[in-house]
Amino acid sequence: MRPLGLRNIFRYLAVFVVAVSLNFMLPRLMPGNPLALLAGVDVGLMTPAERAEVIEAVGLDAPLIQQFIDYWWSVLRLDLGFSFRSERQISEMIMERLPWTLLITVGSLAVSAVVGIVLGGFSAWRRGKKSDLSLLTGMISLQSLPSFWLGMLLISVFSVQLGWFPSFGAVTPASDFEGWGHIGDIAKHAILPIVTLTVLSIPGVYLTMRYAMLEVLGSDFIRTARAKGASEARVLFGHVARNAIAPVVTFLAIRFAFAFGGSVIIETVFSYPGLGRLIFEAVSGRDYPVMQATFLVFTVAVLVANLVADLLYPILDPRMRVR
Amino acid sequence: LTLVAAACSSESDPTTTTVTGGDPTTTLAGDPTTTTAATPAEPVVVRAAITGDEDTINPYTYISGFPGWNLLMMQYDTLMQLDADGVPQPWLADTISANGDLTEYTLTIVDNASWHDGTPLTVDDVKFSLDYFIEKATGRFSRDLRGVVAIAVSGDNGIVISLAAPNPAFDLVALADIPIIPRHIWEGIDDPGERAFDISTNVGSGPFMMTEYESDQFYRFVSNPDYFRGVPAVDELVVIVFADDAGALAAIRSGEVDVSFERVSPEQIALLDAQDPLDISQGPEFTTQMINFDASKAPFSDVVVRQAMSLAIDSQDIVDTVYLGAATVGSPGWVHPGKPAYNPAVEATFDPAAANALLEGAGYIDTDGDGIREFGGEPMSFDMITNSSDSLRLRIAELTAAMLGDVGIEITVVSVETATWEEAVWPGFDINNGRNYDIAVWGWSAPVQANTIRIADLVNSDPGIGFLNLTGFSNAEVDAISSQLLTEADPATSQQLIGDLQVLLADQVPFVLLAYPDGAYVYNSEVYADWEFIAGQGIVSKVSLLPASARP
Amino acid sequence: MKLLNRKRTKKRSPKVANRLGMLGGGMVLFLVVMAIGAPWFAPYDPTERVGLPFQPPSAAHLLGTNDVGQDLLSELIYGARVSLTVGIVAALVALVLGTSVGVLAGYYPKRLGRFLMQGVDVILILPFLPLLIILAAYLGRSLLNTIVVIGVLIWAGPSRIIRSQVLSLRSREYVLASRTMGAPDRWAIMRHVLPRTALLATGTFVRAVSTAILLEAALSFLGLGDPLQKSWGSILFWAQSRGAFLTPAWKWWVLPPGIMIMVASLGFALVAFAMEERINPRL
Amino acid sequence: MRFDTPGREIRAVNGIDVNVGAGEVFALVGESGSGKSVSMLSVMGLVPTPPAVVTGSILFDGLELVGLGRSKMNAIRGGEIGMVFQDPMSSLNPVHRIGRQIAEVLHLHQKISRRDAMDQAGELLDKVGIPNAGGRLKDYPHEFSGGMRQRVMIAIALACGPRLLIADEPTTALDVTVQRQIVTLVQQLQADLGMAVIWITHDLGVVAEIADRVAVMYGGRIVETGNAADLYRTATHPYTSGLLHSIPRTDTIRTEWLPEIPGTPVQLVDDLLSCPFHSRCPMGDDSCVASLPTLEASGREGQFSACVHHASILDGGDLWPSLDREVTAAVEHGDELLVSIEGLKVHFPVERGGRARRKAVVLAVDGVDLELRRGRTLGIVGESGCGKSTLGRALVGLVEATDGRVLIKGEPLDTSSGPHRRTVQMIFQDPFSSMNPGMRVGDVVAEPMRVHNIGSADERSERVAKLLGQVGIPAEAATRHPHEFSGGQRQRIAIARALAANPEVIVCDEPVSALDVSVQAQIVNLLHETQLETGVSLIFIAHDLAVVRHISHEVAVMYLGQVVERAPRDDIYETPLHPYTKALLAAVPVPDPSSSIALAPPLEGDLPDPSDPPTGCRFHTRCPVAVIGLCDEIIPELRVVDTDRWVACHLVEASTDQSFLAGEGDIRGDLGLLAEQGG
Ligand SMILES: Nc1ncnc2c1ncn2[C@@H]1O[C@H](COP(=O)(O)OP(=O)(O)OP(=O)(O)O)[C@@H](O)[C@H]1O
Ligand SMILES: Nc1ncnc2c1ncn2[C@@H]1O[C@H](COP(=O)(O)OP(=O)(O)OP(=O)(O)O)[C@@H](O)[C@H]1O
Ligand SMILES: [Mg+2]
Ligand SMILES: [Mg+2]
Repeated sequence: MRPLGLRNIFRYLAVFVVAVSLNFMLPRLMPGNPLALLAGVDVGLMTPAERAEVIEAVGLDAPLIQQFIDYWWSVLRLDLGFSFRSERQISEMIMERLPWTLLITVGSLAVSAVVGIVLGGFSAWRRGKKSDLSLLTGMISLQSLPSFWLGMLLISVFSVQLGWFPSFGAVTPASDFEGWGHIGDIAKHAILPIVTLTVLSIPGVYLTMRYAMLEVLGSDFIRTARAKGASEARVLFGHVARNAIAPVVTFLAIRFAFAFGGSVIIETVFSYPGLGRLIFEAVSGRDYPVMQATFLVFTVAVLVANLVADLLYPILDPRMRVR
Repeated sequence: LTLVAAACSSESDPTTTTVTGGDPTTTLAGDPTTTTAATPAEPVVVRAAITGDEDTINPYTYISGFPGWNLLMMQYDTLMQLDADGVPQPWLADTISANGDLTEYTLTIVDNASWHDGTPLTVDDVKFSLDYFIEKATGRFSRDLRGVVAIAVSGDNGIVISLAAPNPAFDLVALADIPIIPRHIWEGIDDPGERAFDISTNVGSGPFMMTEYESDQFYRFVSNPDYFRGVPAVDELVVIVFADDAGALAAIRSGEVDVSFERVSPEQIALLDAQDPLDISQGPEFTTQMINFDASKAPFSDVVVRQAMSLAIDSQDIVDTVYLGAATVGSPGWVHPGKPAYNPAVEATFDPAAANALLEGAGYIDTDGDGIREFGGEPMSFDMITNSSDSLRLRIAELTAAMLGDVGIEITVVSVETATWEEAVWPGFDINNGRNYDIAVWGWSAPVQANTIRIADLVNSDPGIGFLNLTGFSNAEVDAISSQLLTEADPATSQQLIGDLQVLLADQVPFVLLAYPDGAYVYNSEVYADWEFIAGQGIVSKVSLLPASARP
Repeated sequence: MKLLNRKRTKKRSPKVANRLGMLGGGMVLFLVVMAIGAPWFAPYDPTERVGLPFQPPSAAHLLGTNDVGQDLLSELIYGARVSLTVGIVAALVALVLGTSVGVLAGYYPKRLGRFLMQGVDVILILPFLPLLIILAAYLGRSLLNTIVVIGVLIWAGPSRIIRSQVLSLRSREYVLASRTMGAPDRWAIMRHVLPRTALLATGTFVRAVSTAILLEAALSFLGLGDPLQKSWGSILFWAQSRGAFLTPAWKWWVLPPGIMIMVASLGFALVAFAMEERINPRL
Repeated sequence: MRFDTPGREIRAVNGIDVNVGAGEVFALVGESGSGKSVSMLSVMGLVPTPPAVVTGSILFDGLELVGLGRSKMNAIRGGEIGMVFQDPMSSLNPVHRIGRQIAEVLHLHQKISRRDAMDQAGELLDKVGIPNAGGRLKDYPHEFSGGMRQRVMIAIALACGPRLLIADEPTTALDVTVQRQIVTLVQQLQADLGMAVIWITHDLGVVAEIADRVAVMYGGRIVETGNAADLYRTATHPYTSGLLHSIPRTDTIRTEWLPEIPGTPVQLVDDLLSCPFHSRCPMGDDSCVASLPTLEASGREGQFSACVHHASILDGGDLWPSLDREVTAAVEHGDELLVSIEGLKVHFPVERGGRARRKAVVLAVDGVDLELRRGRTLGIVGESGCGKSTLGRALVGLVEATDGRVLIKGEPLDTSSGPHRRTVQMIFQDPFSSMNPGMRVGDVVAEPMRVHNIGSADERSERVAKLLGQVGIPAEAATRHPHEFSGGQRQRIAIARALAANPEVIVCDEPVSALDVSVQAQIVNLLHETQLETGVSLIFIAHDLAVVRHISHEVAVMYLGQVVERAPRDDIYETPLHPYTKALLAAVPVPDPSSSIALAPPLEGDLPDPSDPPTGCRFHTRCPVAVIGLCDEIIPELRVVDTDRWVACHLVEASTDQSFLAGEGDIRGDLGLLAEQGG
């Protein structure tokens, strides 16, 4: 599909530049005054001098172009600045949040990759049969589930009604779990968000796998494999699956990007302390620096996912290799 | 419409429904041995929910007035402490006296208080704290001390604070608000604006010490066994940060937390109360919900229009429908009916027929028959701007829009980001910047109302005095009375002035006050039940966590 | 000199896809009827307070009432209007943008096409939901803004699909033939390329409707839509903000709008699926 | 066998009986869709059931293959029967190494260690003539050319020493030069290993070279079978006879008109009750319709024909006479120079590789000078990728010239829309994609007139009707859609469209190579007739030298973007000068088993990479007579060697009496001799 050439590197650079610039412009174009976040709820009781001081302290008084240059400079230095709201180092906040988002996105991706590939393969193998069709219909239906609604239902049923899983957070707050207990605790908290994300990811993987398999199944070299006397299983696993995996991997990268972005909704529903919640809070609180930094992290994560797919592609498909 | 929700029953007792344990008069402060020996049982651990992180809780880094300040005060003490009725009582200062014209306050400091690190708390710390806040501005605390001209230590534990002008509310605004900080820790810190403070600098004198903090996750407070008012009734307080109310609510229902420091929204009150072992503590608070309009421009500059709007809006309906009864109907004179300064002669009236008559009489007539009145050729169609993140406000907007529509004023509800909404109503948080709205749903937090004489802030047309006059309201008579009120030292005169002003405001309608929502808090009574509802403040205070004997 | 060994491609009628498409079409039809006939089907005016707040289902209110006493069933029925409008109009925006860009980029693959696709790539790679949220927050809450934001963000995918078809159409011999006749590009695009992409474009359009409906619901739910518009997403927003999903009310307040969203999105998705199968049978 | 596809049933194969003896080379011939592939695929159990329904019996060495169990069938496939498919580009698994793909079949059928399997794979590769076989085991298919991939496929098919090899059009996708290599290879291997071979093809020339016995299929049935030599000499089925007469050849005397088989091939959807060929058959009468003819012994021993009239067909020459069309030549072809191409270059920048992104340039056309006079036909031949199509496209302005120019009647080609656009029209290869499937035939034909705003709507439809009549399509077809027509009919419509703008030159890019053999002649004749009638000049691009010979007045041979030889038709076919032309001609199989005398060995190797052509003479890497030090260093000029003859070769002197430029038979011999020195 696309060997990693200079063109792609340009593409990544272009995306990066656009994202960073967008990142800078968007929050500033938004109406609203960030002052409230700097001084807390009592901003109305501050004198104008106090306000000016605060604005100056965070550099909001500089000309826009200066702010833009400063912004680029700090991005390049990986200095994401301080949050208006909590006055903390943003990189620190992000590093705190990132693992949680990664946990649920990667976790759900892993599960959905396995389940999706297996089901997709099964469906392609049984193409046109009843089991294929019901799976296919089921998957298209799953795709139409609103994610937040699914999350709400899961909380209603499994947390509130049944009390099996906690309904919020990533760990039991202030608990003293050690070792396995701690891991178990994390797992218990991650299960519902992961289930939600997984349910939403599976259909895509499934459909991609199924289509890729069908495409491969119809190709000439499969007939060659059969003509060699290869058994059905060998044809499926040795030839079809191996060829179908490249598009699936690409899809997984895209899906990762999507799930990562989708964490905004899931983490809001589950009060999960990840990046998605951070950006949502930052957007509603007009916390410019956090918003910018988080969006940037999202972009970089998506870029990395795509890059990984680009790098994996030639490994999976030798036609893409550089001679 | 007569909608009365189940929770209305609690209205019969407007102050509090919480059982306050023991008899407050029996035990005196300063006897730490009385409660400890008797209970060797399980440590009491209370897990509390808040929404939104408050950062490291010290006087320079906490974030919100509520519950941030309240959490701050778990670790620190004020010179005075509000009692259940919201009246300041002696605390770190055991005597407080003021001179006749209320410009000089003399205090003596208790001698048994000490810092968490064991250092005794002295009058020097008090003076240091006040000086420090004046010098190193924090916003809230330095503002509290705005009128202070001199602070002098007198004797071993006496301190005299002199004010430039009379300030009848100094005890409430400053003495019960400012945390006393340890001199030996803070004197070395030049720039508190730097984020130099972490848990290690959080040395206070309060009943709790913060021992652990995970950003956006939780705070852990452990009790201070050497607390000068007695050993706290709760051994450990874990404050858990939630993304939103719904998460907090889910957690309390599932037993994952024991109390929520967030107000329970009205629809949940009956539901939660019905669930065992959850209980609700409910009482009046001083937050307000109101309709603002730009009274500086037509047609709102016409008092008739404002009066008509006030008559057209059924505040009782809003209390019943939106708050399901868990609110007090707004007084058109601004002052909460639970306050001593309240003038009972002022009452909200709902009379759309009268409103229509007023408008007709003043020439606001629907000439083209589309159901919308015109003024100066323009239809009376306005945007009502509201804050989208507050669903109750959205509903209020929806309801009032319909009510105003019934008297021929067409309202389109526009819901926007909090920041956009603030920017429109209060650009740059400075009324000198003017206003960019027609009508808005607005509300003030409790402190604005806490001190009744500060009504001038809201209605005086001089921006220096009425710096919260967001509606651009101006009336000479109101200006005169409100200015006088600010410096009036005589309580009786002051009371009279406030009473008159309320009548005046009810007639002039600088804004339409809809309701004072009640505070309602849910807690798990099996874990800890002794919550104290402080009028206007709710249950989130250290008082709730102290044994009855140690409470003010 | 490959001999075109063409298996004269028979139009295989994808029976199953057709059946699924019919099912989807049925769902869509149901919703359209519901949207158009809302005033007749709905027992009450959804903006009118017709009962006590927070009522469980009763004979008078089959799905109970919401937090201010509006009839939930009526809200649900009227919700079809907003959801379908947003879905269809946003998809139309995406269709127009996506088709124009796709056709131009496909027909002029060199400089213009490369430039356009570079832009599409950038849009595709930007984190979608965060961007959507930021944009929605920036533009403010109104139905129009919701439509614009969704439309502007979802056209890139379809434009890519359309471009690749145009690329292949462009080198189809009948397009070449018209060029050798001296037909201007406009001619080739309008007569040969656009009509041939119509089916594909319709397919991606229908899929875009499905996506847009889901996105509208998500935005409304997050409070970034107009909460006073009676859309399914905003019903859920109210359910969430008034804690309904933690109470028994989730059965009548949370479940039905979610199901409606799913039905709407699924209906269009099935139709799109059937159309895609028709273009490129894979069953 | 039939296919139960949704919507309708397709009777793909309708009762065929075939016996193939051990060690025999059996050829199955027939047009596209006649059921050749599916009948042989069903031997391997490779037709998907459903939708296919296979009935009857297939015995392999006494073993019934129809309904045989999976594992038993797997043992036969690849082990007892090997198969080679048509498209070598897609028949190998792109993600597995060549070595592994060969070793896989060994593993499947023999207990053998991984290492031995690899060794054996290496040997096999060597055996099928892949240079440096051992080193290439680790390569992937995409690193091989088409011809080499087909060799790999053969290696796979032969790995386990099968007793039967089924080759399904193994050379159709390849160039004639490579086809010759593959045919020779299979012949050799068959001789060495002694297995039976079933060779499926539509090319009667290849059959003549390789087959012992032949079966001809039509409409899913075998219409004639017999020994190759007999069948070619005396066909006893009108269809066979028609095919043999209608294909243009390089070895016989050219006739003005090709005999043609009228009508279009059948597609069967119903049970056959009568002879499927009768509607196209000159002998068709009521007796053909009365019943379905079965195979009956006819003519010589072992020859069977399914024609009720087989007894009366002994000489096809009468059955399919050369047409003698009376055409009133509208325009006298003169000497007016219509098109002249001067130093034309078309280079395509392409991207190769990734990290070290090399900006490569494909030299598709690299310095071509040609001219075309009014009413004449210029044929252009050459291997795939030599730039024929690009040249054609440059003439109509579909690609831009990098250098050089094209003059139309002395004026430089104006690619913007205008008169030149009308002067030069083009006919494309693929009749299926050359018409917008959404348009009606009338609109298709009228398109050039509408583009140029010629005439009113009425005038246009009048002219459409006339044009359709001219190309032999009924006028009422104007309201129908292209998909309702067969390939040959569509090509007629395409010709009508090209004529609509009254062009003076038509560029025909492989106009018949996608058509069934029986239809090719119709189109060739039509083009010829059109030329005579309208005086239009043709540029006829094809890879099939025989077709080019039939229609051209002058032929240019291209190699790697350059013209290596250009001469009047008869000169080039009778006395080719350039070694490449000779090799090309030598590689064309002749549909006559008896003429296959001492064939020259095939041209070695594949076409070099057009973005990195060899130095000096571009052909020197494959040239059997190349002189090292001359040919690989100095670029030969295209120069005049005789009247109207141009050659670009150092070794051709300006006179024609060179010893190795003698008769045709000798050329082959000479090349053979010279090959030993040059190789
Ligand atoms: N999988 C299939 N489904 C439906 N019809 C098929 C299928 N495979 C082949 N056919 C039909 O069966 C008939 C015979 O096909 P077959 O491939 O045997 O022809 P062929 O003689 O090999 O032609 P060609 O020269 O084009 O390869 C054709 O009409 C074809 O359309
Ligand atoms: N648009 C293009 N971009 C890049 N390379 C091209 C392009 N068109 C043709 N080529 C290359 O130019 C060379 C000549 O192609 P062309 O199609 O003219 O060959 P041809 O002789 O017509 O071959 P065939 O018989 O296969 O049609 C080939 O190597 C081909 O890959
Ligand atoms: Mg075939
Ligand atoms: Mg070509």
